[in-house]
Formats: sequence, C-alpha cells, structure tokens
Amino acid sequence: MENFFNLVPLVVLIPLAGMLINLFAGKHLGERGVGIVGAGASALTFFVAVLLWIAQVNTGYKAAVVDMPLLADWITIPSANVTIPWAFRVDTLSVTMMLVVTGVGTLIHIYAIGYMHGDERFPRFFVYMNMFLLFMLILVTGNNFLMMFVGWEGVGLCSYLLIGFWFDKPKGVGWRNSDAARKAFIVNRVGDFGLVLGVLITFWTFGTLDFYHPGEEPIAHHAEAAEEPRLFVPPIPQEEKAHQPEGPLGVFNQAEVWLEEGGHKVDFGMVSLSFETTLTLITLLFLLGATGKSAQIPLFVWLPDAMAGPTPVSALIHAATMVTAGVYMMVRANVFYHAAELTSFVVAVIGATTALVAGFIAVGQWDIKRVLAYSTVSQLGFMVAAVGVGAYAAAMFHLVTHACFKALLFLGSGSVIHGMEHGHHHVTHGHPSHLDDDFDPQDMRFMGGLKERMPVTYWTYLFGTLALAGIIPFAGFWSKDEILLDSLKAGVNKGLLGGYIAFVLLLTAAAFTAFYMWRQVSLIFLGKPRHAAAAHAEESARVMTVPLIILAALSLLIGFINVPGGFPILDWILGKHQFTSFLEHSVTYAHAGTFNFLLATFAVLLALGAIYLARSVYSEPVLATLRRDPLEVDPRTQRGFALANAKLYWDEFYFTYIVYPYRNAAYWLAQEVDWRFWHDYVHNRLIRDPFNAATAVLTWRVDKGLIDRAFDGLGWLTRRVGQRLRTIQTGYVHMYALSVLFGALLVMFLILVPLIRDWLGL
Amino acid sequence: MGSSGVSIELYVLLSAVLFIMGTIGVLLRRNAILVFMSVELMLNAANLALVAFARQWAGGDGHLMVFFVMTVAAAEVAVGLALIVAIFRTKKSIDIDNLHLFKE
Amino acid sequence: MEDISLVTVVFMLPLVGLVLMLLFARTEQGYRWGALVTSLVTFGVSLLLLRNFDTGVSGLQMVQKVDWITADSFTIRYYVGVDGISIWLVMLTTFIMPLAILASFNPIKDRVRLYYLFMVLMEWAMLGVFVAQDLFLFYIFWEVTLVPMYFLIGIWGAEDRIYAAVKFFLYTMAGSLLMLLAILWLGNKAGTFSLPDILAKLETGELSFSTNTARWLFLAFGIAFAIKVPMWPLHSWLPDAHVQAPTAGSVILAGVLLKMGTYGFVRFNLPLFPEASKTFAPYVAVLAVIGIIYGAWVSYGQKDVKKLVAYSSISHLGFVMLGLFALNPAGIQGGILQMVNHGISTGGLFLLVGVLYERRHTKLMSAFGGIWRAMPLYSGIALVIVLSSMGLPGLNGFVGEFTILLGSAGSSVLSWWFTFFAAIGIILAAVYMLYMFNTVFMGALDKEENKRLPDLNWQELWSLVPILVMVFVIGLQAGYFFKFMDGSVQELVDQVNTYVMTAAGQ
Amino acid sequence: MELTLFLIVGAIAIVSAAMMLISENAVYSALFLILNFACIAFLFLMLHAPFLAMVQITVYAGAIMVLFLFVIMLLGAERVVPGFQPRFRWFTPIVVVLALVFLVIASIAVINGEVDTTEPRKSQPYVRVVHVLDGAGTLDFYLGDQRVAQGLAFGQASEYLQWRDGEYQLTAVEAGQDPQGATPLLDQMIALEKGKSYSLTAVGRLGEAAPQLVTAAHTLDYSDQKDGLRAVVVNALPDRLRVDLRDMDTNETLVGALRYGETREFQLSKGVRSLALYPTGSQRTPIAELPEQELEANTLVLWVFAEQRQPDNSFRDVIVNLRADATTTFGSPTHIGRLLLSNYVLPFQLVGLLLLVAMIGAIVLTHEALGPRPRLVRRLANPPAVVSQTAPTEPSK
Repeated sequence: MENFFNLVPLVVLIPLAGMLINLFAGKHLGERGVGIVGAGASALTFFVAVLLWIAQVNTGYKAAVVDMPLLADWITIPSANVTIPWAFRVDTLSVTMMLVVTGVGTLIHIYAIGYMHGDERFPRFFVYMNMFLLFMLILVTGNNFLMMFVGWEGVGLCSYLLIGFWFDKPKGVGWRNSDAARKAFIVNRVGDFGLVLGVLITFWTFGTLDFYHPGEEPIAHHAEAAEEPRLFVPPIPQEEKAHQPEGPLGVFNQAEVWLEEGGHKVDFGMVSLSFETTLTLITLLFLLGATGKSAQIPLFVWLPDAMAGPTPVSALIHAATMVTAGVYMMVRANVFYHAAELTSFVVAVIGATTALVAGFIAVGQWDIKRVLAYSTVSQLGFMVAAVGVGAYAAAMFHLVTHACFKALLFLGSGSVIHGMEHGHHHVTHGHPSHLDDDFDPQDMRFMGGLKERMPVTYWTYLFGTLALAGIIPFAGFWSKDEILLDSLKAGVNKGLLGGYIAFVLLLTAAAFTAFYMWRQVSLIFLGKPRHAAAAHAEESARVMTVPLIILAALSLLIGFINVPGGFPILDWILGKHQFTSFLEHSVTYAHAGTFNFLLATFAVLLALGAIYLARSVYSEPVLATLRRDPLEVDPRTQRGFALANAKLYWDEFYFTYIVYPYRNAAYWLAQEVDWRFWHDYVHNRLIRDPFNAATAVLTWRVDKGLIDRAFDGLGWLTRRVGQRLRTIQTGYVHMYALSVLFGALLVMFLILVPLIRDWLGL
Repeated sequence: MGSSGVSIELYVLLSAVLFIMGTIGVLLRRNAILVFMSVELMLNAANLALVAFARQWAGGDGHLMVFFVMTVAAAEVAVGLALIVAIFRTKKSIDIDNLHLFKE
Repeated sequence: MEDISLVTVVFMLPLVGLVLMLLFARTEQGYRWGALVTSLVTFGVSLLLLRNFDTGVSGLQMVQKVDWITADSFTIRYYVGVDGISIWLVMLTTFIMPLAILASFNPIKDRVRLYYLFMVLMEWAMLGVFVAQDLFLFYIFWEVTLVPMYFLIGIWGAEDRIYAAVKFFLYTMAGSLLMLLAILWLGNKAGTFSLPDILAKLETGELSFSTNTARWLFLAFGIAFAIKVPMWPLHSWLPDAHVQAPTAGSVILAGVLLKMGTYGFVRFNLPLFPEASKTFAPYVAVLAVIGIIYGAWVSYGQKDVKKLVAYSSISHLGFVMLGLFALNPAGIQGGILQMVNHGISTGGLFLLVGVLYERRHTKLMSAFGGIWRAMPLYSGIALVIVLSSMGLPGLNGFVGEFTILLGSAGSSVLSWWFTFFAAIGIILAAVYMLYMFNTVFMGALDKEENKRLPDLNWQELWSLVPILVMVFVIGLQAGYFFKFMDGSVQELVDQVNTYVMTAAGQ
Repeated sequence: MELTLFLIVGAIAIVSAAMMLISENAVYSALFLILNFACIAFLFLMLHAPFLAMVQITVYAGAIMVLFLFVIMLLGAERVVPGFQPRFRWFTPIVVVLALVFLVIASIAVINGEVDTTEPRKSQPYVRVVHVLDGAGTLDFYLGDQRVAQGLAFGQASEYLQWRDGEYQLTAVEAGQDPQGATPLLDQMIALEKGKSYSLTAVGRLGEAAPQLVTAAHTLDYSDQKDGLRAVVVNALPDRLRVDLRDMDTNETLVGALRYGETREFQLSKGVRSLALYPTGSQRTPIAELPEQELEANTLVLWVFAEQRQPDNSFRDVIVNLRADATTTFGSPTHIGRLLLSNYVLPFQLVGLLLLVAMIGAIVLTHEALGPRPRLVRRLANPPAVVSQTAPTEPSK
C-alpha cells in the first residue's frame, strides 16, 4: 500500500500532460478531443487522488514525502544551508484537498465542455483549466512553504488568465475583463507580499521550509484519542506514532518542541525575538496572504470582479478551490495559529466581519454571479473565522461542503446565463437586437419564471441554495453548525473574546445568507419571465445538467461525512465526526465538534425565518413587475440597500486613496521628476551645457586660435625642410656609405672626447 | 708561451688599420664585388679585435662573437653575390654607381 | 609557457571569428552568418567550461597567466580564469550574443558588415571583462566594451542616437577614470595588478590599507560600477541608451553590460575592501532599495514600452545590489543568479519590444492593444517572459529575488526594513508589468494597423525560444546553478567576515 | 720572438689588404684578400684561438673567397670597371681625410689603453678536477649532472672547462658507473664564481679519512706576473697535520704550517728550483721531494701533497705537480662548443636560421634573375602598389 504514495507526482504530471497536449495539439484535436483530454486529465487525477486516499486509509494514515521525479533539489545553497526540494506530501489534509480539487474539478471540466462550446479559444480554455489544476495540486501537495507558494502564485496566474479569457471583450461585468484580471492579480500580489515575508521569517526561524521532513510524523496533541473511524476505514489496528521524531525537525514539529520548552529565542541578522513573537509575526503575515487569496477584508475586492471570467472558472477557481487556498494554508499551519492567540483573534474577527459584510453586500446585487461571488466571500469568511477560533476541522469541513454546493450554484447560474443567452439569441435571431436594450444575460432583473423553462437547473439550484442557507440535512447545515458551535465554545470554554465576536457576526451572516439566496432564487426562477429572453430560455444540454445533478446530490450528502458527536441516531449509523478523526492525523489541533441541539435548531430556525422574510418581500406580484428592488423602494431599507448595492464604496475607497494617487505619482515621477528634472534639467542643463560651453571656448579660442596656428606653422616648416633635404638622396651607394662613416666617426669622437682632450693636453 | 710578447694594443691597432682600409675600399671602389670584398675585410678586422679582447679577459665570449660574425658574413656574401649576379644580368654592369634604382 | 587554458580559448574565439570574417567574408550575408557562427561556436565551447568546471574548487579555474608588462615595481599580466562568480556571467554572455545577433538579421539593413564586426568585438570585450583576473587587463576590456556599444547606438540607433551614445560613453567614462586611478594606486602599492596576488597579500597582511584609504578606494571603484549598474540616482543615461539603441544593442546592454557593474562590485569591492564594504553596505542597500521602488514606480508611469523595460532594469538591479551587500552566501548567490536572470528576462523583453517595433515602428503602448489576438504565438512567449521578469515562482526571476530576500533578511549588516521595502518591489513589479501586458497584448484589437500583424518569423522565434527554455530551466533547477557558485561565494564571504573579525579584534 | 712574428704577419696583412684595394683586376684582389685572411688566421693562432683560426682558413679563405672568385669568373667581371674613378672629384680626398681621422681617434684610444673605459666583464669560471683520492681507482667526476672528467687516474687533473657560475653538486664515482645508480665516493656542494678558476681537488683516503673536496680557487689572469709565477698548494695528506714546503737550495720556507685539506696561493720567482716537503717544525727527513723544477714566468703551478698507494699496499707521500694553465683549453673546440651549447644556444639557432634564409634568398634571387621574367630588379625599380584588405568602408552620414 505504501508504494501507492509514489503515485503522488502523477497528480501534477497528468494535468501537465493534458495541458501540454492541448497547448500544442489543441488546434488539431477539435473541441471533442480537447474536451476529452482536458476533462480526462482531470478525471485521471481524481482517480489517482482516490488511490492515494485508499492508500492513506490502509496504511493507518501514514504521511509520506515523495520527491518529484526528474527534478533534483530546487533551491540548494550549501553554504547558506538552504535546501528546498521538489517534494510532495501525502497526508490526510493534502489528500482531502486533492479529492476536492480534482473531484469538483472534473465535474466542472465536463460541464465546461458544454458551456464553452463554440468559443473560438476553446482549446486555450482547457489549457488554462489544466494548468490551474496543475498549480492547485502543487499548492496542496507541496511539502514546503515555497512549493506551496509556487502553486499559490500559479493559481493566481491561472485566475488572471481565465478572468481575462475574453480579454478583447470591450466591457465584461462592470470591468473590462483584462482590467478585472489585472486587479485580481495585483491584489493577490499584495497578499503574496505578506506570504513571502512570512516564508522568509519562517526560514530564518527554523532553518528549513519543510512542513515535515521525510519519515517524520506530526506530534499528536489532541486530548481525546482519535476514535476509530468506521465509515472510511476498514477497522485495522493503528500502531502508535512516534511523538518525538529524532533528527532535524520540520517547521511544525520544531515549533511544537520549542513551544514545549518555552523561552526559545530566535536570532535574525540584526534583531532577536522571542519565539512566540516570531510566530505571531509569521502568522499575521500569512494571514495577509490568506486575505488576498481567500478574498477576506481588506483584500476581497478582486473576487466579485473576477466574475468577468467564464462561469466554469468562477465555479472552479473563484468558488470551490483556489479561493480556499488561504484556508488550507492556515489549517496547514494550524500549529502556528494555535500558538498565536493574538493572530487567532485577528483572524476570527476578520473572518466573521468579512462573512457579515459580504453577506450584506450580496443582498444589494443584481448580477446573478456577483451575488454568488459575495456569498463565496462570506462563506470563506466563515472558514477563516473557524480557523480563528481554532476549529480547523470545522474549517476544512466547511471548505469541502462549500466546494460542492457553491460549485453547484455557480454552474447553475452558468446554466441560467446560457439559457438566457439562448433565449436572447432566439428572440433577436442572432443579429443585434432590435427590441431593447441594455440586455445583460446575467442581470437578474431580466430573468424570472425560469422554473418552468429550466426545471433541472431550478431543482439543483434549489438544493444548492438550501445547502448554503444551512437547512438540515443539507451539507451546509453540518459544517456551518459546527463552525458556529465551535466559535461559541471558543468563547465560553476558552473565554476567547474572538469566539464571542465571531459567533454573533457569523450568526447574523448566516441569516443574511439565507435571505439573499432566497432572493436570488425567487428573482431567477419564480414569478413570470420579465424579459423576452427569459421567456425563451431553454434548459442546457445534458453535458451541463449531469454535473449539476451530481453536485446537487453531493451537496445533500457530503455533510454526513462529519456528523458531529452526540447527534441522535445518525452518529450511531455513520459514526461520529469521521472527517475530523480523518484529518486529525495531519492537522494536529483538529478537534472533533460536538452537537448542540439548541444551537442547531436556533440556527435552522433563523435561516428559515430569513427565507420566509425573503419570500414575503419578493412575493409573486412584486416579481411580476419588478424594475426596482422592493428594498430599494421601501424607505426603511433603501439607504441600506443603496449601500449594499454600492458595495459599501469599498472599491471607490481604494481607487481614491491608493490606485489613483499611485498612478498619478507614477506619472509625476516619470515625466516630471525623472525626465524633466533629473534627465533634462540636471543632466542636460547643469552638466552637459556648461561642459559644451567650455568645450566651445577651448575649441574656437584656444585650440583654433593658438595651438592650431602653431602647429600649422610647424607643418609648413617641416614641408620646407623636407623639400630641402630630399635633394640629398642622390641614390648613389657611395653617398650613403660615406654618410654612415661620418656618423660612425662622429659617435666615436663623442665617446672619446675626454680622451682626446687630455691627449691634446687641454 | 702566453700572450706575453705582444700586447693587446698592437692587435687592436692592426685591426683598426685593416678596418679603415676596408672602409676605403667600400667607399672608393665602384666594382660591386670589390666593395663586397672590402666589407669582408672590415668584418675580419673587427674579428681580430674581438679575439684580441677575448684573449685579454680570458673569456670565451669574444670567440663566440667572431664565430657569429663569420656566419653572418657568409650569409651576407651569399645574398650579396646573388644580388650582384642578378643585377649584372639586367644591367650588364656591376658598377654600383649605375645602380641608383631607388632614385629617379 | 603552459598550454592554452580553455578560458583563453573561449575568450579568444570571437577575436578569431572577427579575423576570419575580415579575411574571408565578402558579402553582407557572409558577415551575418560569420557573426552568428562565431557566437554559436563560442557558446558551444563555453559549454565545455561548465563540463570542466570543478564545483569542489573555490578558487580560480582553468587559469592562464602570462606576464605581459614587467617593470621592477609591478607586473601586469595576461591573467584569465573563471570561478563560481564569473562562470555564469561568461555563460550568460556567450548565451545572449547569438540571440542578439540572430535578432538583428532583419532590422539591420545598412552598414551590415560594420555592424556585425562590432557585435563580435563586443562579445570579445565582454568576455574579457568577465575572465580578466588582472586589474589592468580588466580595466582595458572594461573600456573596450564602450567602443562597439558607442557605435552600435550611435550608428544604428533611433532618432536621438548621437545624444544617447555620447551620454552613455561619457557617463561610463567618468566613472571608470576614478576606477583607473584606484587601480593604478592599488597596483603600485601591491606591486602587482593581479587580483589573486593582491588578495593573498591582503590575507597575509603583507599589504594593508588604512581604514580611510580602503573607503576611498571602495568609493572610487564603487562609483564606476554604480554608474554602470546603474544605481539610483546615477541612472540617467540608461533610458536614453536603451530607448535609442537598436534592439540587439538594448539586449546586450541590459543582458550583459549592466552586469559588469554588479560583477565589479562582487569581484573587486567586496574582497578587496571588506571592512569598507561592511561600513558602506547599509548605504548601498538604501540606494538599492530606493532603486527597486523608484524604478518600478517610474516604469509604471511610462508610455513607451522600451522605456518601461529600461526602468524596470533599475528595479531589478536594485535587487541584485541588495543581495550582494547582504554580505552573506544566500544574498550574494541570489544576486549573482539574479544577474543572469535579469540578463535573460530583460534581454527577452527587449527582443519582444524589438519585434513590435519592427512591425509598427513605434514603441508607444497606446499604439497597441489586443495584440494577443493578432499574434498568438508571440504573445504567448511574451507572457512567459513578462511573468519571469515579475518573478513568478517556478520561473527564473522568482528564484533570484527570493534568494536575495532570503539573504537580506538574514543579513547581519542590513536591517529588516530593507527586506520589507524590497518585497514591496515585488508588488510594484506586478503592477507595471501587467499594466504593460494588458495595454499591449490584452484589450480589444481595435487599431486597424494592428489587425494584420504577422506573427513571429523564424529568426525572431529562435532568438526567443532559448530564452524561454532558460526561463524554465533556471526556475525549476536553480540548485544546479547555485552548485557552481557555492564554493567561491563561501570563500568570498569568509574573506569579508574573517577580515572584519580581525579588524574588530584589533 | 713572438713580437717579431706578429710584426711580420701584421705587415703582410696590411700590404695584402692594400694590394687588394688597388689592384685593377678583381681576381687579384680576391687572391690578395685570401692572403690577408690567412694572416689574420695566423694572428688568431697567436691569440690562442686555434678553432677560429681553422674556421677562418676553411670558411673564409676556403669557401667564401672561392665563391667570390667563382662569381667573378662567372660574370667575367675581372676588369669591367676601372679602379679608382669615383663619380665626384671631391670624393676621394674626403674619404682619405676621414680615414686619417679614424686612425687618429682609434690610435688615441688604443695608446691611452682606454679601449674599454669600463671594468672588463668577468668571464665565466674555469673548472678542473684533480684526483688524489687515495685508494680509489680511476674516477668519473660529475658537476651537477654533466660529466667534467672521465676515467681520471690518481694524480691526474682534468683540463679546464669554462662553466656557468652558480651552485653545483660535485660527485665522484668509479669510472664508468652511473652517477645516479652508484653510491658516489665523493659528493659535495660547491659554489663557482665568475672571474675565478678552480682546481677541485678530491682528497682523503678511502675507508679511513672521509673523502672530501679541497676547492683551490685561483685566477688565470697572470698578465700581472712580469717575471714570476703563481703557485697553488694543497695539502692532501690525511695523517700529516701540518707541513712546510721549503726550497732545498735556499732553504727558505715557501709555505708554512699547511693543514690537511688546506690550500694556499703564493708568488714565486721564475727559475730552476728543487722543493721538499717537511712536517712542520722538523728539518731532518723530508716527506717528499720535487727536484729540479723548471719554473717559467707567467704560469701557474699546482702542487698537491698526496700519499700514493703502492702496489704492495704501502704508502708513499708524493708531491703531484700539475701545470695550471688555462691556455691548454682556452679557445679550443671543446671550449667554444661548450659555450655555444650552453650560453649561446639561442644566438646559435638564430644564426643558423639566418643562414638558411640567406641560402633560400640567394636561390630565389639568382633564379629570378636568370629566368626570363619577372625581373626582380624591375620589381625593385618600381614596386607595385600594395593592395591591403581593409575593414568595410566607414559609411558617410
């Protein structure tokens, strides 16, 4: 079973292969071939992931480190003791991520075949998608921070490319696609800036970047021993794991050791900090990275604009997988976060606030995908908050469930958009529309009554909505409930302020979630069509609906993988918090959530209440003739709605206070300071011109005036002398010989002058 | 025996005389061959002086010089005579006063 | 007379080629191919350098040492060799030249013969700079490089060429005069111009400077190099030279010439004046960091692609300088690798710009847009090179920058703030690079004249492909490259530190 | 008598030179010149340069002059041009005047003995080895790795060789043995200086007194010895601690208390002397005698006091009498050859090259001249314009 682990490079190589094939042969393969290659690669990877999972289970959750074949160490500087290999880590956490990424990924790939049908850059799309898989898998399987960072920025690149996929579309959703793409990349870079610094400190703290060195097992710390899971594991005896691995330690175990010892100091080049402070620093910087990638306050602004990309992209990258990278990273570093209280608090607050803010903004959006985008931001907020309150398992759990139902929702919305476009096309018979309009297939105001037109989409979408709203027994319920409970427990049991704050905010956010989701459902599907396009919309093709159905099923069932302890009946059937105990083997501080009947009911009731409220607001009559949102009309809510609709003026704020100043400053520096002042004035005026002036004086006065004259004279003289002299050259050998003799005598004479003098007695 | 009898000066003086005679030959004879012979004479004069000095200082170097001079002389003669032959072929004369080729 | 060392061979090959071209090349085509073949052969032979290079040795290798001018007070030698510090720069030179030559097949139409002669001469001189181990020899080649570049800019440049050429020449000259003085002083004091001998004397204490002398010398050398790098604020000549130079000129300028400055620092300033280096490190680093941010910022404000790239060089070389003056193995090795990376990436960028200029005869970004649609192949390559230039992990740029930051972060002479601000440079890099990429390649293809731009022809393609390859090779296998430098750099750092320790001890 | 010889020969030389100059017929001139060369060769002999004398005769008088004659005959150029008819009337007087001036200056220089105003450069040292190593058979001596003496018997001295100055390892081995292989009987470092000459005397008794080397340094320049001579003595008697050397007739002590392995140099007036060796102090029985020695002026003698093993294995003390005169070797082929191959290899090669070139040149010239065209001389008269490959033309702006 162990050697199954050696398959792990495949999860990177297969997508790579698919990518290369489509890149070089895409033109000749044709849509069908390209689709098969792309989706096939993804599916194959999924298969490998499953194998790895089985291997995990059957080896008693052994973690393994596998080197990348063909590639030696990546960055190795012996003299600086830097060794950063291309090594993959297989443990329960990474396997979970692999399963999510490749599983959801595969479905979305298949869906995309239908969705991207007829697009001129069809092959390129799948190249990008596979490239994304490649990087995402590097991110989740890398065994050191730097490899993770490769994936981290790689997925950022892919998102850039995919958001800008229709780069020449003059105006996408709100932004020109290319600008949205750029915005995404740059905002992410801000986060990466934090991440890089964090990685640097990590290196100088631990002298390595490896999570765990090969053969090293995380030091188990959970109080209650991992209960024997049933659902996933054939009951096999699980041998005791080494608590104190010998030899050099990876960062996490090293941290554990130092924390136990306590009082460890870290020496950097110039400063020396206590280990705890260092950890706080590192974790905060990582958090910055996470806020970028996982779209948290203050860096969440890029995600809504990212919706400019094709919908499958939004589903895969901007909902299910990439954006969860931040969460994954923090869970991966749970040892750090567990040790850093301050950071945990900050994380909790940021996460919860984001959840609420995003939920609030989502209420005021018209664009079908933007609503989902903000909802994604909000859900990510849930996960981050979970990390903040130390509920790492819960965070991962929500990550998994959310991946399913959010992907489902996005694909559903994609299907809707597809239908709308189809309808619009049908109405306008292809050529530029003669009836209206500023028609936008994504604007919910033009929809309505699609329930009849696209039943499959409707039902699946409904599933997704309920899951997201957290209605029992849908997946969302279990995960969200666990997060809420954990945050409350963090407040009550551990007395963490962050816990209380998180709990309150998240609860409110949950209510908002239910509300805006039902608002969306009713705007899209209920009532009567408000636009010809909607009236003629058609159900999407099988290739798109099948993934929808699968995902719908998933978002109903996936929640049962981690039924909390203490739930009547179910946990007797399915076993308690299986997923947690699965994770515990790699996530040191994952602790099982328990079930609190009171809280659960309250949360569900809250959600149902919100849905009811939404129904009453967006009732049939209202929907029938909807031009402006009832909340917009209602004086009590209109200001709030305006705020939400304007996204709290967040972008505006950034533009006014950061982007424009930076750009203007750039122009100013470039044109004025560097060019007009430094280049033209200082160099040309102050240095060159005086120099030239001096030169001029020298040239015309001194040189031409005196020296030249003198030398002319000399030349003239030479000429004359030459003319005289040449007559001597008679050409008679004797003459030459004679002159030689002359010379010889002269020399002798000179040598002997003293002699001659005293010989002559002078 | 040793060089007891004759002092070096005499040798040198003799070589000087021979040398100047050679010079005169070079300067006054118009027969190219004669001129060459005179040059040889000069060279020999020099050789004589060299050997004399070598004797005085009991050093072999002088002899070596002489040796080289002879070799050079040989070379010079070879080329020189060849030239003369060549010139004679063209100008039917070896009067070096008719040989101002580099002029005019 | 020991047998000819491989270094000499590599270094003399261009000269041989030059002579052969003069003798046998009759047609312009002859000169084109002559130059190309020469540079290719040089590159091929230089690969042997890598093969024969013993990574276990920290000192010079494949040395050739011949007395050239011997006076009783000093000796000047023909003294060449490579060590871990110079080998990659030699390789870079031999690698860039064929591309530059190939890339000028199309653009250069007049005075072709002269042009290619200058190109080959250029290569010779640059190799000379990198292999010379004798201060005097170094200086000679340092100056010789100016001449061909001067003409390349001055004859084949754009409209403002004369101005740019003269400026380039004078700036560099001004600096190198100081250096000449320093070199002469040093040579006379040490009684030899051979760097290794001088270092040995320093080590044995046979030769030593007072603190002040060392600092003055450091400055004299430093200014010359700083101008060449160029470090902020001495960069004023760079945009002119780059913008005016022909494509190949810019490629060589950015690819190799600038590295002569940074190379000079690591080859001479650090080992010769360790104490001064330590003293000045923070100040140099300040300038470096200012350069990083300033360069990035200013290039974002450009309207001309080539100018943008030119200013980005200032930013990148800021990184290099920062790494070098971290004075620890990681920093210096990162710096050296970054020199190579910058040579490759920025060289590539200039090639790309050249391609555009060839087609539209303008370098204004506003004149383009949506090129990706018209020239997919070209744009794909452009994307990779742009990414490598802005340091995407897995590509070469990142390895260098990361290692440099690693060094500066752990440096015992630089405070954390340098790393912090330098890291900001990473963000800004994304800003201006993507700005350029978006405006030129993305967006709508709305300009008529852009609609039917032909994609790359074979010269352009093959001048870009090797760069593409190297981008990935370095990015994925940096360890291989570090392996070569490690010994030498370790030794260098030891020299610096031991000296400073003893100095502290006294 | 030597002086007279010189005067006669010199006179002949001058006369023959003069005849060469004035004789109308080129052939005569040539013959006279040969005579002149012969004289010079003779003078060389007198100057102890036998080798050069030989070369002079063979190469000059033989080869070169024959060549001259041959050419003259070939061209039939006996009397093509008149003797003294310079083109310009004023030419002859000038030349004569100049010649006189030259002679005057030269004679001034010579007579004032200031031929060389600087100190004469010291010549490389002369080296010879003397074998008085008792009990040893014939020996080979090596200086550094070169052999200086081969099969040297007891009491013999090798001939002087001019050697490069410096430090050398002197080793003595049984004759015919390989110096590297065999264990040397004697093995000692010595330093040779310029301007000196050395008699390296191997002394001692095999088995009893460790063989050692007595380095007797003396000078070969005895031009200062008007009517005396210089003597060098070496005491090689291991069991005689101190010895005196006395003149038996006048009974004056020439050398006193000479220790074993010691050497001393002293002046001696010429004449016939009988010498005897005594242990220091005692007057009675001499250890060894050297009767009726004819001592010439301007020479140098080397007396080594050694004990010689008799066939019956008894010892007899002897005075080995060796003439120490460089003239035997000075200027000899060995000498010159050695110099040629040691100090003057490079010039030697160059000259050889020169000869080669000259030969080729001669061939080319004559060939060109004899062949119909192109005429070399024409070529010389108006040389064709040289076409040089230059860089592509600097374009005009």
